[in-house]
Amino acid sequence: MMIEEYVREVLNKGRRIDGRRFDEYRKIIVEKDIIEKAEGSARVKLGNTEVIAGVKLNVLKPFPDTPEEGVLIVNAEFLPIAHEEYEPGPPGEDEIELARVVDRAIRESKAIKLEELCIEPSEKVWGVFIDITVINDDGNLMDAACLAATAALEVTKIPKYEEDKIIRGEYQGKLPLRAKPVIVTVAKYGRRFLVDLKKEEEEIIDTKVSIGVFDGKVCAIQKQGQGYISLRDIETILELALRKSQELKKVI
Amino acid sequence: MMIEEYVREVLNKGRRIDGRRFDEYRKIIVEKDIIEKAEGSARVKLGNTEVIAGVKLNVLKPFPDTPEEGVLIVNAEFLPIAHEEYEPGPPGEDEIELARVVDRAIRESKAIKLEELCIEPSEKVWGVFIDITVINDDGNLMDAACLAATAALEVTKIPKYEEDKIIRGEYQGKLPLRAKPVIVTVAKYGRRFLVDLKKEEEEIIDTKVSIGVFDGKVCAIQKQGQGYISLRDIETILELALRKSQELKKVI
Amino acid sequence: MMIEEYVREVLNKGRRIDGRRFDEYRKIIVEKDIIEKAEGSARVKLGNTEVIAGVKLNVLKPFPDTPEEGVLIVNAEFLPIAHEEYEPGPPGEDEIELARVVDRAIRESKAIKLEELCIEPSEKVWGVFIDITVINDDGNLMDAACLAATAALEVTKIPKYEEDKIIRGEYQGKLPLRAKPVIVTVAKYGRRFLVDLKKEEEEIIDTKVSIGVFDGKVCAIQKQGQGYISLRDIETILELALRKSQELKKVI
Amino acid sequence: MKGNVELIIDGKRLDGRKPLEMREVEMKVNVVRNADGSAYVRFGKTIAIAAVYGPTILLPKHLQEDKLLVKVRYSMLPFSVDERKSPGHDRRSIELSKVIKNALAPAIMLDEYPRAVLKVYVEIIQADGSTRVTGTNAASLALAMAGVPMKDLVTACSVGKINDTIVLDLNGIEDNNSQADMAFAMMPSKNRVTLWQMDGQLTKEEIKKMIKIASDACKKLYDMQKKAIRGAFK
Amino acid sequence: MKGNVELIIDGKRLDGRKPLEMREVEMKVNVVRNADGSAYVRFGKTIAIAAVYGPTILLPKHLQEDKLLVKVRYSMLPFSVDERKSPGHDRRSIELSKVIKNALAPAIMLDEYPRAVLKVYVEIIQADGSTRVTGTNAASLALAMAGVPMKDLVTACSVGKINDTIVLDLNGIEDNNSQADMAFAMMPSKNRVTLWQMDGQLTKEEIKKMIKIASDACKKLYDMQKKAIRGAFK
Amino acid sequence: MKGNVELIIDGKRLDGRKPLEMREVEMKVNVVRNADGSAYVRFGKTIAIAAVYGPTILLPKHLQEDKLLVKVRYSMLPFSVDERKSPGHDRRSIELSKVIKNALAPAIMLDEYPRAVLKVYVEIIQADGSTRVTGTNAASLALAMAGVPMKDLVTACSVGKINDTIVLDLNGIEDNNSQADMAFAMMPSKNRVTLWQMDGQLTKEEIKKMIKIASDACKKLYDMQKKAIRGAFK
Repeated sequence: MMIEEYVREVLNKGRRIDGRRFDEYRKIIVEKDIIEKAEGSARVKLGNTEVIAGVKLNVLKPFPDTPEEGVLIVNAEFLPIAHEEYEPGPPGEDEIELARVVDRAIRESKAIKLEELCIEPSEKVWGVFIDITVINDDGNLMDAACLAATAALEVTKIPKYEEDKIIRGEYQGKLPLRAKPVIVTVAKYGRRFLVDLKKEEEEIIDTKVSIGVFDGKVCAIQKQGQGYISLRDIETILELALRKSQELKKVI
Repeated sequence: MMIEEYVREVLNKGRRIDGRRFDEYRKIIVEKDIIEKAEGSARVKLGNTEVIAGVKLNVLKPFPDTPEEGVLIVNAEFLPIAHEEYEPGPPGEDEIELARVVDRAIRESKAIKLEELCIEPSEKVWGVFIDITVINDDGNLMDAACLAATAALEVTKIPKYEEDKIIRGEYQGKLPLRAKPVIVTVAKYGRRFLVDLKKEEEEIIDTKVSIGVFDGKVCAIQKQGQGYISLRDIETILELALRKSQELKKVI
Repeated sequence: MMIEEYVREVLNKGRRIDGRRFDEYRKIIVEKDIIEKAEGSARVKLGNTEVIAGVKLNVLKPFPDTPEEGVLIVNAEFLPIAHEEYEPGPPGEDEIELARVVDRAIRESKAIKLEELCIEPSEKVWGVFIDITVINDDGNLMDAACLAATAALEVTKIPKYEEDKIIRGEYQGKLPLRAKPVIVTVAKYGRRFLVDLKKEEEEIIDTKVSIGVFDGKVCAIQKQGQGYISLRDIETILELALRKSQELKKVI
Repeated sequence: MKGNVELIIDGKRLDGRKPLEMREVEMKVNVVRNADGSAYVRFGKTIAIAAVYGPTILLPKHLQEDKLLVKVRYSMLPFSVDERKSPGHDRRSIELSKVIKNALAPAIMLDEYPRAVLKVYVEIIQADGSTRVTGTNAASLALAMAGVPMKDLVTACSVGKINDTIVLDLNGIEDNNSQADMAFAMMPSKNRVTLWQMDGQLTKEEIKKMIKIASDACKKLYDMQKKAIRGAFK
Repeated sequence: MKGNVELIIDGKRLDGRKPLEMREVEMKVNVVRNADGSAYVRFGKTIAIAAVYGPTILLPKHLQEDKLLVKVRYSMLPFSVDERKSPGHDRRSIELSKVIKNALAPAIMLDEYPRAVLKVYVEIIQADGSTRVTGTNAASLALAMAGVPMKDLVTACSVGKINDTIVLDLNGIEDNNSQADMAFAMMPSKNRVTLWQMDGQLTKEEIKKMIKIASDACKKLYDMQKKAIRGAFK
Repeated sequence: MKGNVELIIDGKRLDGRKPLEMREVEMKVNVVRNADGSAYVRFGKTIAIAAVYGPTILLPKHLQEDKLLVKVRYSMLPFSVDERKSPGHDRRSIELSKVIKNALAPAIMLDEYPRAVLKVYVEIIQADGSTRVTGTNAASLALAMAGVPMKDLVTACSVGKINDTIVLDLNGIEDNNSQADMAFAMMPSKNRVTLWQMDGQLTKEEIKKMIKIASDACKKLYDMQKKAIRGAFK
């Protein structure tokens, strides 16, 4: 309780507990290609929040309605190491929501040229598995997760495929990409709009909107939390998200 | 407790809480073809008990021992909306028992001409999925469920199947049927036999026998509850079930 | 508590509660071919501990890296009848550990000539399923389980396979075997080493090492329990296990 | 594939509607007798039933919070869709349950029921697009009928972009082939937005335009909701 | 397919039995040392072991009722059948567990153990038809050996119709090809029927005839059960 | 297949090591900010992160014991291996979690925390052989950093037999093609062995030789562990 009151007090005074401006991200560190066994990978640190995304490619049967397109699967796991309240077990609603919103940002921006991932129409296409694992949760997992996923895709290579077999460790080229989507999550506290909440801030702020952005366009929106925004907030939120997305794009 | 005592008192006086005779069903309403997306469907109301059955057809591989026969699958779900004690989750023993007894009544009466549902021997047959969903539980789900299933089968159509694809929404004809099985559940309270228990009656009566009937023959029997019947009750129960089955058949 | 203290007291005096020597097994009874429906089976009693192993053969697709070899699958279930603390449900860590250690003893000793179980390379091989079921647990399940598995394998026959079908109940010959692995579990209490613990002894002794042995060689080791052994105990344990393995081999 | 299917011909959608026309909407309350509150909402062929049980004391005790815990479960019946959906909660249902919970919670006076739980179940009887908003409307009505104290009703609709045209209330085929689709819910009397989801590609200006259309539509639906409630007390 | 296989040739069943002849029956008690009561029952090749643990206090407290809670779990071992059955409780096992519970409960003096739970486990070691009735007989013996106060033993058998002939005690091939099969259990000394299941096609008259055959058979099995119990106390 | 692959050529292993040479080892502590203690250990390409939460009171009460309950969970990240591993605890992970728990428990002063629980999580970030021993080393460091009272650190390594040669610290290809591989852990200052697993074929003499190699290696690793801990307090 004490911490929650302190966070509120600081916010009410127009400041944040770590001294940042309301529209300021924590220090972002992106490291790519950190897992040799993955076809692509990246670690993202947003302050103390740490997320690793790994991309694995596998040969799959395509969906019947898109017989010549690769398949994208995004999965998220909040590892039990990442926070004392995380327990092992099947994915919870927060993990599923995070994975599905990142999935939409990547899918709707057409970030991956899935149409170039066909091996044999109706029979074999590449499946792109993006696994997002949270190593330490100090808030704003959504933005960190999308950064990590996009950064990992940037360095993903397609394995060689010969005589119906994947040759792991040897590659035929890069994964063909079209866009670099990022997600900016804008929170509302009183009449103020914040980005990049720390965990302590998330405990007391229950209204957030995640906006997926690429090339100046919006590709995903997800309002979160048990609060509401006003109709007139919508433009403010969109503008803030579009502005901050420029910054995020640069760090990838 | 108060309600249970009241129900007992009324029964002991030879009456029922809603004024019905012991061998009288509540008002039965059957509506067919209520779900356009299903190949067949029906809603049954037995007083305040409401059940919807939907039939979907799919192309399946047949069982190896019946390579030229369609496949019947019956499933039941007591939706959490239907009663305050129902929780979401995997099917419980009551749901499974209900589904399996209705399955037997349909299967053993050979209600569906499964032998006419072969598309390609050993490779492709029609699978008939009957899903029974309980919308409101005010007792006697077994009889309501079988009525709904049989009524839904009555209006079930087989989709067109062309070039290895099901064309949903277009049909090649009706599902071929042979019989209209119904289930009559007879309960025993003291020396009396009752049909169509309300939920409050089910709370205090723990001996029931469900009898599946078609064309004057018996096709399924399931004694339920932690009570017993006497050997000499068997004839009485069978006669009551056979008699009431005539009524039920008429409403389908 | 009382029982635990008593067991300790007796052990501290250099004796065991049933009067056995520290390196003495209880009476072992092995009965083979007790389940006609199984391709091989055996019941093992180690005193009051009772285990039944059944072997079923099925035709499977081989693993891609061993396209001409049969497949071994070992599974263990502590039936809820076997002890008041066993509950039905998915296998727990003890069941999984037991199955995996027995699996290793059989696999690493190359007890089954898996290379002779190929029907059609890359397509069809025999899968050997060994199911170990504990009927009564009075301690030392590991040794009893391996005895039962090895004994069941000894009498396992391969079903006839004609026109892509297994003909159950008719056989083409015996399962080709190479070795008869056994497991000897050595426990440490104070400075003493014991074999074949009774359940009451297991409650107070938390250091055990299971040693898989065949033809005088070691094929599996698994230290168990929350205790430790000293470096210098290793030779003693190995020697005791090798010595007792001779006895066990004889009873199969 | 999205965007390649012709969905608007001569200014009319495939089901004959104009771009900003809703499907026929039907609303009924008290459709599940056992529930504390319930409602049926139909948007064209999309049918949702919602039922509310509670608030009741939350057990075991150590899970109690100092405000009402709202549990929402959205699911689709097996026969509600073209290809039979096997029962059980999939990832999509889990996400939508959360989204609907977050759409309803801002309208509920949570502080009035400490240590209690409220169960809201949304069953999609038939699915032809816009199921989450149809279900949200039904759930909001069910809450009101259950007498749960609320700041306002929650009213929801969908809006999307098909064949470069902005349309209201997407049906199934439009949803599957849209360039963008947006789910939206608000407390209409206060202009408070409680559900906002989008996938597709849109500019900021397009979004603003769609929000205007959606909020106008919600106000009409709001009147229908109020009428359905009043009808129950006539 | 049912009814097409020749199962009776020259008045004899495939295993040489006459229509109303039971297979060899074997009954043993106290076969599981750890259990409070246990029994082994064999009908031909069908083998069941049952074990009882309890009654013990039911925890946590809020689940307690004012009478004994009986839990029954029927399952088949993986190697008990021709095609290996993977472990775990399938729908058939869940139904049969309930049916056996309802067969045993009427004989148990449930009121004597408020707030308690009794666990009854039935394991089918080998399955060749009539497993639920074999298991019920074993469970009844196990209850008696555990000292659970009972009004009577519960005795069970199967009866069926194959090749238009009524037969007692179906084996596996008869079960799979029967025109009808009925599982039946009773408290023999009181003519109380506690398990009654049927699937197939039968007239009322056939059912009456089968019930007579089953109840007569149960009385013979009842004597064997009592003998098995007495043997344990010799 | 085991033993057929040429893994040692001209006295050198495929990655250039001599038989008794370890891969490059890296150890870091406090790598997970939220945890009470954490560590990162890398053996060549095998990377493990361990984190410890607790001890905290175990709830609900009836599960409490008179000493500390240690829970260990070992798992491999989906992208840590060549073929993506789908998330969830498989049989191998369940066994290894138990084995690692039994490796750590003897070093922990369990009696000091009655009624409490300690959670130890081991995540394999990348797997190239010897993951369980790499994870054990990380877990032991994490315990120390969490301030859990211990009798000694636990130090682990693997030793195996490939191409008839005994080697230290198996990598992935060696593990998959070994004639025998052994996992080993000890409390180095007391010569107490807490983890000992082997599969393959070995004589007693070979085992003794391997134990000597493993325990010597553990003593070197022990120094590295202590250095990593000291580094954190500099």
